[in-house]
Amino acid sequence: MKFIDEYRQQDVAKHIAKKIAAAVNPERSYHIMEFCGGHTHAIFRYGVQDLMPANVQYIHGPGCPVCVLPMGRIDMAIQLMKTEDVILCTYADMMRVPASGQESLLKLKAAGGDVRMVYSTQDALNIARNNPQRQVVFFAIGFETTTPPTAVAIKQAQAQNIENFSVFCNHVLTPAAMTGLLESPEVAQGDQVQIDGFLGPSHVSSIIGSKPYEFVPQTYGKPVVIAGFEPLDVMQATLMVINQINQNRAEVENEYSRVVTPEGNRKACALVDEVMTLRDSFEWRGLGFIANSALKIRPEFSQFDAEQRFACLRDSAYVIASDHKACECPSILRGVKKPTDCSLFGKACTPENPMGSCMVSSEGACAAYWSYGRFRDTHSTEVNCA
Amino acid sequence: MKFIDEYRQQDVAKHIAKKIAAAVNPERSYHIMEFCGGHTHAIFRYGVQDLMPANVQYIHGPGCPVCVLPMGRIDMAIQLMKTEDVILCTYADMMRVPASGQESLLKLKAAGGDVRMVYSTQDALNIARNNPQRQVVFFAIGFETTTPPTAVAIKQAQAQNIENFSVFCNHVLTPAAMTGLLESPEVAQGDQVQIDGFLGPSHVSSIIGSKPYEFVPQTYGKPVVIAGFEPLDVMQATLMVINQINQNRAEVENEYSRVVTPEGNRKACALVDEVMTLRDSFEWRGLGFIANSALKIRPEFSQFDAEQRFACLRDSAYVIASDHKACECPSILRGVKKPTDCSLFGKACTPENPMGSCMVSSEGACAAYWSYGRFRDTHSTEVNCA
Amino acid sequence: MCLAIPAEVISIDRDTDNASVAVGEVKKTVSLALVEDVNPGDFVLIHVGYALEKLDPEEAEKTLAIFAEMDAEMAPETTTVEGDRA
Amino acid sequence: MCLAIPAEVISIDRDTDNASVAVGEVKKTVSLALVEDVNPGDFVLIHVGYALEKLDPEEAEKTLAIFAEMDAEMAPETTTVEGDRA
Amino acid sequence: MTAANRFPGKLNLRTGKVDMSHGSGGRASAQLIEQLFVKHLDNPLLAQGNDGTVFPSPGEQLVMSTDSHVISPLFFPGGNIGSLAVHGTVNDLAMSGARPLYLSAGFILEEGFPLADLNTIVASMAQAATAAGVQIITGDTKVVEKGKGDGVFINTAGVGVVDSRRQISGERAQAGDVVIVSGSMGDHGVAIMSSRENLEFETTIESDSAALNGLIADMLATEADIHCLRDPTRGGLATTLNELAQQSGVGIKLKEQAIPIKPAVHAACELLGLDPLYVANEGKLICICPAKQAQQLLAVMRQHPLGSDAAIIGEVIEDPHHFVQMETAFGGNRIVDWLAGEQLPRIC
Amino acid sequence: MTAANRFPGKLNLRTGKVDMSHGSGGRASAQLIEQLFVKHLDNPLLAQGNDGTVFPSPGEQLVMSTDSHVISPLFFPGGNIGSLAVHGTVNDLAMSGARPLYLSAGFILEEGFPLADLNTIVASMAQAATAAGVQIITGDTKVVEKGKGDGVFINTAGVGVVDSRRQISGERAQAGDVVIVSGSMGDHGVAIMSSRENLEFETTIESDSAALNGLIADMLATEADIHCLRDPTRGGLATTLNELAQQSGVGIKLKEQAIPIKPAVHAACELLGLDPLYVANEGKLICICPAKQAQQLLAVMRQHPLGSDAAIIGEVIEDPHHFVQMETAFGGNRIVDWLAGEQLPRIC
Ligand code: SF4
Ligand code: SF4
Ligand SMILES: [Mg+2]
Ligand SMILES: [Mg+2]
Ligand SMILES: [Mg+2]
Ligand SMILES: [Mg+2]
Ligand SMILES: [Mg+2]
Ligand SMILES: [Mg+2]
Ligand SMILES: [Mg+2]
Ligand SMILES: [Mg+2]
Ligand SMILES: [Mg+2]
Ligand SMILES: [Mg+2]
Repeated sequence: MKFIDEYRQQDVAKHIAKKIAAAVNPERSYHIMEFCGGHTHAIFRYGVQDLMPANVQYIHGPGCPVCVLPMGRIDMAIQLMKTEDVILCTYADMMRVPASGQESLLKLKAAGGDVRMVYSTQDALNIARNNPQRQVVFFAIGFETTTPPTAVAIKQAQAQNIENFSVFCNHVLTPAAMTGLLESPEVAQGDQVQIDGFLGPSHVSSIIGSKPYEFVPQTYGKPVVIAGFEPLDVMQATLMVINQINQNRAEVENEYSRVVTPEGNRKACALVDEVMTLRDSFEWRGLGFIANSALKIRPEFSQFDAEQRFACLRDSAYVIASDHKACECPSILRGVKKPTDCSLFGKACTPENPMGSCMVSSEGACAAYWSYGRFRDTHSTEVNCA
Repeated sequence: MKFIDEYRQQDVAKHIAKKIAAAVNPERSYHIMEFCGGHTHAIFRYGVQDLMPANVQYIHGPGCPVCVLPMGRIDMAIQLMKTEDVILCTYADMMRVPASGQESLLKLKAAGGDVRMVYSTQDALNIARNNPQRQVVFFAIGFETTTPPTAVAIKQAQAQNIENFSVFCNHVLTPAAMTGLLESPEVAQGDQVQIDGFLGPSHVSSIIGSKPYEFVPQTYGKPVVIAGFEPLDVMQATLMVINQINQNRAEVENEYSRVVTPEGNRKACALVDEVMTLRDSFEWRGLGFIANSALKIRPEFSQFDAEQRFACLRDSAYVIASDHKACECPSILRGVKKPTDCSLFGKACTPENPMGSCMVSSEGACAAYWSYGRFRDTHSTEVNCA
Repeated sequence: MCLAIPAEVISIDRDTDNASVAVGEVKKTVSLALVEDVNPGDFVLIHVGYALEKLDPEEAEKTLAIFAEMDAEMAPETTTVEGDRA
Repeated sequence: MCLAIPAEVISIDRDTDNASVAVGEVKKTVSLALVEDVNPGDFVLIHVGYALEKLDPEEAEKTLAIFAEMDAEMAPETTTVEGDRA
Repeated sequence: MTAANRFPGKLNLRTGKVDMSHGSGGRASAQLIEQLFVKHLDNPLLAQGNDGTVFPSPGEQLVMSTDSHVISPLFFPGGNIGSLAVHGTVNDLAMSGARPLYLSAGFILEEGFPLADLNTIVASMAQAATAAGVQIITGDTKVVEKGKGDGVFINTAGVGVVDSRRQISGERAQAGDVVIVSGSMGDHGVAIMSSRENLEFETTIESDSAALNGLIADMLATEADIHCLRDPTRGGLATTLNELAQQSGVGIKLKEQAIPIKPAVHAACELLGLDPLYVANEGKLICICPAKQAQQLLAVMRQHPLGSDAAIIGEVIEDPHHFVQMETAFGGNRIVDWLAGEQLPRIC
Repeated sequence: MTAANRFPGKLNLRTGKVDMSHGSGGRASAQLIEQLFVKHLDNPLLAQGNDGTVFPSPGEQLVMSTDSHVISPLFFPGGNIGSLAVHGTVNDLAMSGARPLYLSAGFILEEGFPLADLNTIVASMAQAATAAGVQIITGDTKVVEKGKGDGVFINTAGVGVVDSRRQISGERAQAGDVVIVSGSMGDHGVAIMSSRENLEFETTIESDSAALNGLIADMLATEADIHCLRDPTRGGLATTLNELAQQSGVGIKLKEQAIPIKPAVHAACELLGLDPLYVANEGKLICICPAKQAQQLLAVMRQHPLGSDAAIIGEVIEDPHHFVQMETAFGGNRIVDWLAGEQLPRIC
């Protein structure tokens, strides 16, 4: 497959690995945060870590929309299902995310709730068209990658007058997450977690471009290399971060130039801007409330805003929910802890029975570590196979 | 079981059989129409015919509410299901009755229509209470026996403000049917069908009493004996009819005096009268349109009248539907033909696959004859087992 | 369709106007909305979940007596009343 | 969640603004609502049923060339580009 | 390796519910099998843990049978779908005169079904299997989305061994034979109807669901040349007799008064307008044998707890129409036809 | 007595639909069985028409297996639920090294299901059974109300005969063995997903659903001491290998590049974000045998049409953790874990 297979070649990987081995300064360590879950997944699935020198360490970042959505928002969706006769449409990833009181959308569905997994916002619109007597709510989550398709659906619902369709908007912004992360005490003070540079988002950047990350080198002095999600992209971008570090540079570089431009996709951005606007503040799992970090639907489209349509989704109904006491997701999402630092990892918490969001999506650090990487760790494997 | 077992005793049956044998005049025949399907059923299920002299013949009457409901009314209910998102509740007997175009409520249900079999109007009310967002329509059919429970439900719906409940009223009146029958050309002229006397309705009479039948002897000169549905009741009443015939009497006698009084159940009648009123005219299968032969819901309760609520149930939407060309139900319901006179009987038409309403209810003449009595008839049995 | 059977009233709930009735060994709840002056021990005719009418035990006796009556021309025969199933 | 893959545009339905795209031997219909100036033969990045952006073949070539680039201190080695599955 | 460390955590049998992952074939499926199914059904053959289970052939002549169970409600007076699923196939095997030995069990679970209920059901299966002397040696579990199933459906298939000299078959009834039933008719169906939500009547009747292989073993130990055995399940006595009449090309003449029916079953049928001859049974059998051996057989049957009410209810006659006819208790005659339409849905 | 005169009228296989009476056990049930099921599946054993079917024991050592099939959609490129239901159990029997012989079939039909579709499905079953050399000798049909099923579910259980000296079992894998697959992985699952209403992609991939007993017969005819056979169905190759590793108490080390996967399957998985190692198969097998016999076995497998793409994909190693590990095509290492959650629902 063109534009895929080329970026997974073993011989090229070995070649880049050699270059990295040659580039690193054996006297120091390199702590590189891969921002996205897509990177995390690629690193584990392809075994990229095995090709890295020992002093190059990946730190798993918060770039998994499923992982960062706070429980309070899922609680709201569940509350909606319990109080109103709606069809809730959502992407499959959301089904297993734990909500308060051991609930989840999957359990709600098993108990008879009408939750439908969709592959596209177009599916949700079709469900609304086919069920004119039911309220159909699209539970929208995701970063800038996934936001434009939501905006398109809202515009279509307006144009075609699909009155029973609305969107519960939970779209969030990656640059704001980076700020939140860099401002978090452990990172800002550098005593608990050291980040020497970032692999920047790939598909998010295809929409917003690479420019929005320039504040990272400028304000925080850390290099960012926009990196594709194929394993060679990850390796090459890693090399580029290492080179910046070695050369004491801090700038935004773009390894993923076959898709990402500095400005991004203007049409998509304009569409999002037409339909949505900034929220004053939004809670992120692990990062707390971050100003201007999420989107809501503009008043012009309030007809399709589920938060306007259903009282239980109003801001005033929002209740901050506490994660499972022992779950370390918040720290893991800030790069402060590793999955194996969590006492529940591989015991109470596995992908079959996730206690935290990082164990749900295959892009979550805990899930990736458990499913692909736990042979590296005696501690965790012994739990499984005493 | 008290009041049941006493009326099914073999030794008493033999005793009454002897009295009948002794009573009949061997020079003549006695053609007695059992008005009700309940009688028909008892005659076949218990083998009453076997205990009768050869010159006493039962003629099966139109007293089966399922059998006399014209197809046009079922077509309306099906149309309702197809155009509105309603839950249709009905007694089980209605499910298999053929409608136009090979349809039936059973087929509609199998195709996904929300048809619910109920045992009582109380079940229909409960379904309405439990599905406040759905329209629940009770497809009410039946003679005077079944009408008062419908009236009670409508009164309750009003008292408890169950707004999503309504009734599609198809209740019909037995005395009117008797008139229709006696006025039909074949009976009135007596050349095609001879009726020497009637076994009169039992449970209908428990509500309306025995008085309403007095016009039959008075106007038409034919004896009527109100008869219970137990086999001994049928035999004793048969004897009483024979005695009237032999004595050239024609009056209303009451064999079923343990339940039926001349006046009937005044409370029930008053309730029906409060909620319902006469229709000008109503179609009966086999008897055509008969004036003042059915009930509709009074304007005071129009809120619960499905004919008012749904356009497709209005009188103006009624279309007379033609029965299957070869089906002899109309003639059978007038006593003009016997099931075995129908060319479809036991071939295309069986209880599994009824072509006419008389093959549906176990009280229908065709069904009773097929299921219990066909060993008596070489013609029909050869069809089954060549 | 007009199936209806006699049942004995076991107890009455005056609030709901329902009665618990027994047909042999089987019990069922029915509405008393259509009948008046019903008391435990009475028999009622039940149909589609409603009591339609009370049964009159004396009339029932009379009917049974008529069943058993001898015609002038007939020889006497056993006519004791009993259930057909033990 | 941000899974997106490159696909070749096979044909475009301008009425619905949808395209039939191919990922290897598999075809799928996606919306072109988010992209402009797309033509058959172009590659687009597809995500949740939408084309997100066009791919730039020249930039792709450049990146592959960089992957293959020799560092000063390294010996030459095979770097031909080919699929990993025949 | 024990269950405790093979799976992190334990199946929540108190408040847990079946979800789609339990049917995925993945670790959740394996956990369900180990911590629920195998827990109850454990035996050395099942423990092989392979796709198929190997066992030594029990004899020269074998019998195989299957039944899916889709009963509603799942729990009823006298049993539940689990015990029923064992009895259903054990009995069908036994009706060939076989000794039932091995069962398979296939579960189709609806998403959201409480694990606690499933646990109860599988425990009942285990109990019923032990009581009947059979082993469940292989199984399968599938999960369907909510609204695509009805709690749980259970298929059982079974294998038994039969004496090669035996010839028990529905085609062997002949004029001169008599028809015996092992006990009262309709108990199972009435017990189930009594627990239906929208029927709701009170009765002391319990399902007769039971394994009949013990009773049949006693019957086979007599000299009698049993021609036919069949359990009158769906469609009841009436339909099963019609099947046999059809298969053997004979007529059957019943005496209504001879058919054992419990007063409460009779009453329930009056109440619902049903004919007890069409109501399902699951722990009763019909036996057809030469008239001259009937009394001996009857005596043996009555010695067994499941045959104490056994009775001769009619005789096989010649009839080119293969009718089942009945002399009514009232003194008349009628046909007892096949069940038309449905009596009441889903009783087995 | 022929069908034509036993039942008035004929089953309407053109526009008819399943209704509750077809599951009542009454005449409508009998008609469905005779005019649809027996029409296609007819064989002398099935024709016994009794509750259980009697057959001579085929040998000393027997195998039994069962699977319920709840696939959605019912019809897919390369087959339908009928052929699948035959292959599913034939293959599970064959995985013990057995010769599959007899199947039972249990149908759970949803009210309203088109008889024309049922007819097609049963015809496919008959064809698949004939092709696999097995007979369907006993069956059962139940009908559930609309909304309590999903068109049709089919359970099959089967009996086969195995050479007493054979020992093929999931617990026999040992270090030094190699892992062979008979062909490309994931075809069945991808074919099914491609016909799902809400996934809808176009591919030329057809289900690999097939009976493997012929291929296995050829394998058994070699000298090789086959330790394990298993078909990687639900949960795919990954999950099945984990089962085997667990059961034998070993580790398995795979080479990603050696695993045959068709380009179109690979592409479809990329599109859907799936891992082909977790996608279901129904006409493929995993064989574990000593390394020194592998080439011989492979050569024989490749002679058979169903084994032409057979390949050695890895080896059995000692590992106290019983991990299945894989050297990725990229050059790294990773675990290949059990399937967690569900891949995609209802593929078998
Ligand atoms: S292992 Fe589970 S509980 Fe622990 S941090 Fe990860 S998701 Fe949270
Ligand atoms: S046999 Fe059927 S078609 Fe003929 S009259 Fe009776 S109901 Fe009508
Ligand atoms: Mg069976
Ligand atoms: Mg059975
Ligand atoms: Mg049976
Ligand atoms: Mg299985
Ligand atoms: Mg359900
Ligand atoms: Mg199996
Ligand atoms: Mg299988
Ligand atoms: Mg298998
Ligand atoms: Mg069966
Ligand atoms: Mg369905």
